[in-house]
Amino acid sequence: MAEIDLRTVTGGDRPELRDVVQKDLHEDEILVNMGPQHPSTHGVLRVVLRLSGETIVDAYPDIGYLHRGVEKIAEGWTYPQFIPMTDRLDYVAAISNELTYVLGVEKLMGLEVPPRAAYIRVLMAELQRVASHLVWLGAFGGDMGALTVFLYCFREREKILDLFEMATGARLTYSYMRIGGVRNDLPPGFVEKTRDFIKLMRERLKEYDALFTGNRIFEARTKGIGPLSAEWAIALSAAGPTLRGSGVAYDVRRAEPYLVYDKLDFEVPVGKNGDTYDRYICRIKEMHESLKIIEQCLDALPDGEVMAKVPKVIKPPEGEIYAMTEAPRGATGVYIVSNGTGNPYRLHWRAPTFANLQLIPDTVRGFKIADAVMIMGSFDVVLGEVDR
Amino acid sequence: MLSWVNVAIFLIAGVVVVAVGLGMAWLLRPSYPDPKKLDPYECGEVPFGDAQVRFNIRYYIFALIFVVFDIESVFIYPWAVLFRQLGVFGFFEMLVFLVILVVGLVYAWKKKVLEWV
Amino acid sequence: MSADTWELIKVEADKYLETMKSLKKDGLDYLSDLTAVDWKDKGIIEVVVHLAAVNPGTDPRTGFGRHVRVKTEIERDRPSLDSVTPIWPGANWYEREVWDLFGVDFPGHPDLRRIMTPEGFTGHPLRKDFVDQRQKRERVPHTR
Amino acid sequence: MAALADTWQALLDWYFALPTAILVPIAGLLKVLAVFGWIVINVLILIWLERKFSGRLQSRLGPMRVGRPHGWAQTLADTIKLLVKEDIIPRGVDRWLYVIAPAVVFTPALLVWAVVPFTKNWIVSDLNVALIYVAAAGSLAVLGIFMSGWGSNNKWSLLGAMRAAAQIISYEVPSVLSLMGVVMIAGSLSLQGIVAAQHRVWFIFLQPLGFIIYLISTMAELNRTPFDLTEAESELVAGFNTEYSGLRWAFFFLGEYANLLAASAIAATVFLGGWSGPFLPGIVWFVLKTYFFVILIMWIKWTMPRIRIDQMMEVGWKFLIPAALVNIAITGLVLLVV
Amino acid sequence: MNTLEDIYRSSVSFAKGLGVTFKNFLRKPVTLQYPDERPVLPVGYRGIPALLSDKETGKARCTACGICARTCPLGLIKIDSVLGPDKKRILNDYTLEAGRCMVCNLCVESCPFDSLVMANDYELADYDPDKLYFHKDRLVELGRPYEHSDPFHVDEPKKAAAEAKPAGEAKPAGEAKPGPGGEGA
Repeated sequence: MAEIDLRTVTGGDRPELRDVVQKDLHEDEILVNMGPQHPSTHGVLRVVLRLSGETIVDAYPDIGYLHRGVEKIAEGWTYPQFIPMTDRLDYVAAISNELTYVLGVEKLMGLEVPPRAAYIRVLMAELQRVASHLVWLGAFGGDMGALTVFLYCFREREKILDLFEMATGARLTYSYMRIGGVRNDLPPGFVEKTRDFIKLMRERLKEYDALFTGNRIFEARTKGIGPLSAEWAIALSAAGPTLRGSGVAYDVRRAEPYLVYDKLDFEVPVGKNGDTYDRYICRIKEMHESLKIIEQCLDALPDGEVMAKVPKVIKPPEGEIYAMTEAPRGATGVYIVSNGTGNPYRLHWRAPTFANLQLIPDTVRGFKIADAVMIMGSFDVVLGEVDR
Repeated sequence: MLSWVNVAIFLIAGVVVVAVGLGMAWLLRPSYPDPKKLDPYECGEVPFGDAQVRFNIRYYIFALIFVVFDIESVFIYPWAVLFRQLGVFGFFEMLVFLVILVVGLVYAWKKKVLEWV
Repeated sequence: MSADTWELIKVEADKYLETMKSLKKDGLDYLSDLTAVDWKDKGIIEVVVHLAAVNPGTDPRTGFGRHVRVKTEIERDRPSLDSVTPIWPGANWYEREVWDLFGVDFPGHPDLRRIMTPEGFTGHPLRKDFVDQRQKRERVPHTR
Repeated sequence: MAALADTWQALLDWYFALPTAILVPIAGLLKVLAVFGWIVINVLILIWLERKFSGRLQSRLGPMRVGRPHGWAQTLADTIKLLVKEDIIPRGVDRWLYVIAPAVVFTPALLVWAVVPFTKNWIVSDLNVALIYVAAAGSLAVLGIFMSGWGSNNKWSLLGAMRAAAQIISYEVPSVLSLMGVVMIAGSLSLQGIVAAQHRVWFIFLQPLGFIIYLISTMAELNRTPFDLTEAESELVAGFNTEYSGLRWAFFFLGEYANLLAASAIAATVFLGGWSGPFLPGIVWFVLKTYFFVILIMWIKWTMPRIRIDQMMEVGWKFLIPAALVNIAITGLVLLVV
Repeated sequence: MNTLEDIYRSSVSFAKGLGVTFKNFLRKPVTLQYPDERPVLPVGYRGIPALLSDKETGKARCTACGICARTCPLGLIKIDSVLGPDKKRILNDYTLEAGRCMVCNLCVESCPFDSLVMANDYELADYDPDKLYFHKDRLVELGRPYEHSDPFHVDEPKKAAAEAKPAGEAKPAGEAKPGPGGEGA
């Protein structure tokens, strides 16, 4: 097969962002780069804003500043080697990523995890959800200038990280899930400590409520801001609380239960208007639900092994798989194509915030800069998984 | 008049403090010039055009309304000081003045001038 | 673990748009994922779309609708496939990503630009024969 | 010992024998120096206090390392750091505006102190139009902020400056109007006169509505959360002072705290009876009341989320100004009836 | 009267918020003054991979099989060995590029001879990047306080005893003697 000139395939004369944003610029409009170095884009997201006064005429998100080529890296690594890499995708919810990936590989291999491992996985994933939502809530408060909430949330998140550290040995990039189970059993004292934490967390959630929910300024800043209709949310592939805030009760834990979620009792909170406030309420309620799930897991935690019998060298049979889980930010998916060797032939990561970022132009149009910050904050963007 | 002398001294002293401070900094600080450092900050990207642009006309309307109300308050101050001497007549006179102003405010309100763009 | 639950539909490139439209009409309103696989040895690029129904539907197990995987094979040398962005607006960035990383052209896409790689980048990194032609940067010597 | 006392007496005699034209400026200068010392020390304390206080509110410790115990020397260390920082004047700035803006922001914060009564006798100059003077001096800072924002050649600064201008002029009106009730009761614009008028009951009790309006609009003029829109770091990066660094930036910062202190002192004087109070000396009362306001404003700052600019304008024009006018009317009616 | 209600509700919510911050003002700060105070690290904390050594001889247990080097996703482990007289490999040097190590634990898990451990040292920064290539001696030194690579290592006799007990009484797994390093670095 002849080498083709890639440049002719690309049609290298596609417009660049700079040309796109400067098209038909009205004379009293200004163009501003918001990001990649901006306090409230939560990473290296760049949004070019077209402003008239302080009102946003249009917004052009630009991503890729954190692109590491993870999907290409995966092709050169063995299946177990990629587990630590998944931690670095959505680094705020590393466990959820690991879970998605190992579920994918297990499905590909037809592997069954022991019940204890399944419960531990759910337990960890839900703890991670609380931790991740706390980061979001804190950052959301920070976007609004309420820096105190930020520190409160991180204070509580530290407790969860302590739990993770106890169980996995690390605080952020856990490398805990293994193909066939989890790396080690829960350490002694973990269950009690988790129960204490749940009690504490429920109290603290009330405090956050007092600071935000019902606060006149908070309501004025969030209610009716960045509304997203259910139809539009579905059409634009929104995910997670952003989708559910618009009233679509789509949760992978319900729609396609994995692990033991079908045995657990929890609710899928949904919003009504799809505005920033609804997305906030959804996440707050999700934290409550997660605490409920964690309690159930602790109660039902069976004895037994935490690792299934797996071959020394993992070589899934030829085939393909698309596994989804409900990560804190929404439905995370991994598409793995195996050609029977020890390395994935192709691995694609479906990141929930990648889809959510597409919503930015449609939701911020017509609002003020301050609103745009809140709206982007309410999508809970983590650029690590967007750019991959 | 003499009491204003102190105020003048204050003003001069304030300027001197700033000047001395900046002068000291000028003597003490290092200088490692680099053209990259002189870029205006626009979140790490190359800025789009110049920042000194035309703004929306509606910003200026705030200033106009402000002038109206600030002058109003200058009128009210002497009245307030002498309120007790002026009595009922003074009170109602000022009330009429305020009502006229409020009518202006309501007009601006209804015309949506008081909305930020 | 349960096996793959996604229903597989293979379509020809020229029937792709038509099939997608009818699938959307069937209630598969949520485009979960759109990506591609480069089969260099076979000389094709396979575009893989995962569709789901988010509204409660007919699946007896979960009460949700069906999940469908649509696969289309296109030529590797002149990869081009109709865009589904007019059907699912959410496909916009996914198609841009496939364009950027595989070089698949999507006629009908409103704004097909590179998304991950920087401005002025040439080549499509996720192709199996991609070679990074950029200059290797020297490791900056350590200074204190 | 006696000789020393004699010398002192002689010095005083000589001093008071000087002609008035020389005497007044010298006395003024001494007073000014004393007040300057007070401001500088207090601003240093305030910056440290805010960091410690906000730290405790947030379950943190705040500065602990520089100067033990409790990092008392942190502000000094920061000052030195800012002093020896490289100065960068970005490309394309309006040089004159850019350079003098910090001075224009900082100086008015000092000017207010010319009329604040520390005790019965301790006042730099008891102007008979003190309240108007305070309002005038307080609103000068907006000029500096606008100069910095426009001069910086930075879009975030420009937006911050536009906000600052609109915000401060919008809240100037209610803050001035809210003091009118006090003036009507006291019948004087002099701060000493207002303190004297409160010897029986503080104006906070006679003018609760006026007090609340004053507090809100003062916080807005001080650019403190929930009204810190001109800086609004999550929206405008750092607003008008985005392009500033080193000592130029420090003057904005110092000006902010000097303003906070001044506004608290004015509030304490006008609404809490200033230096007057039983048992303790006047200066102690004055400091206590001033710091009460300082802490209150900090507490609110570290609790509230930030309001949006259009909501802020709405609150100012559609709520505070009408409320202040109503307050004047009510005060007038009550005074006429009583 | 909507406005009045609004004002009332706002005031109540503001007062509630101020109350929360005040409550937190009274709480003890959670700050850990790091270099003065140190965190208590849990058992199994992952600091850096280190070599376990034999208690008696003090020599590294590593047999230079090279599985860890193959497992490492980033390929940071280099093993330098020679073939000994009895056809056994003798470890000359074992190099870990600590500056890039992401402490994923995969090397420790892969080791078939229980000779790697995650030491919980974390203050390993250096001014010179070249010093971040940890060699055998340093790694052995780091691994000195540890006996097993598995932090929740159950002593064999104890494990047997636990299994001998009736099934109903069996404690949930994880009731193990705290491994080495629990005391903190």
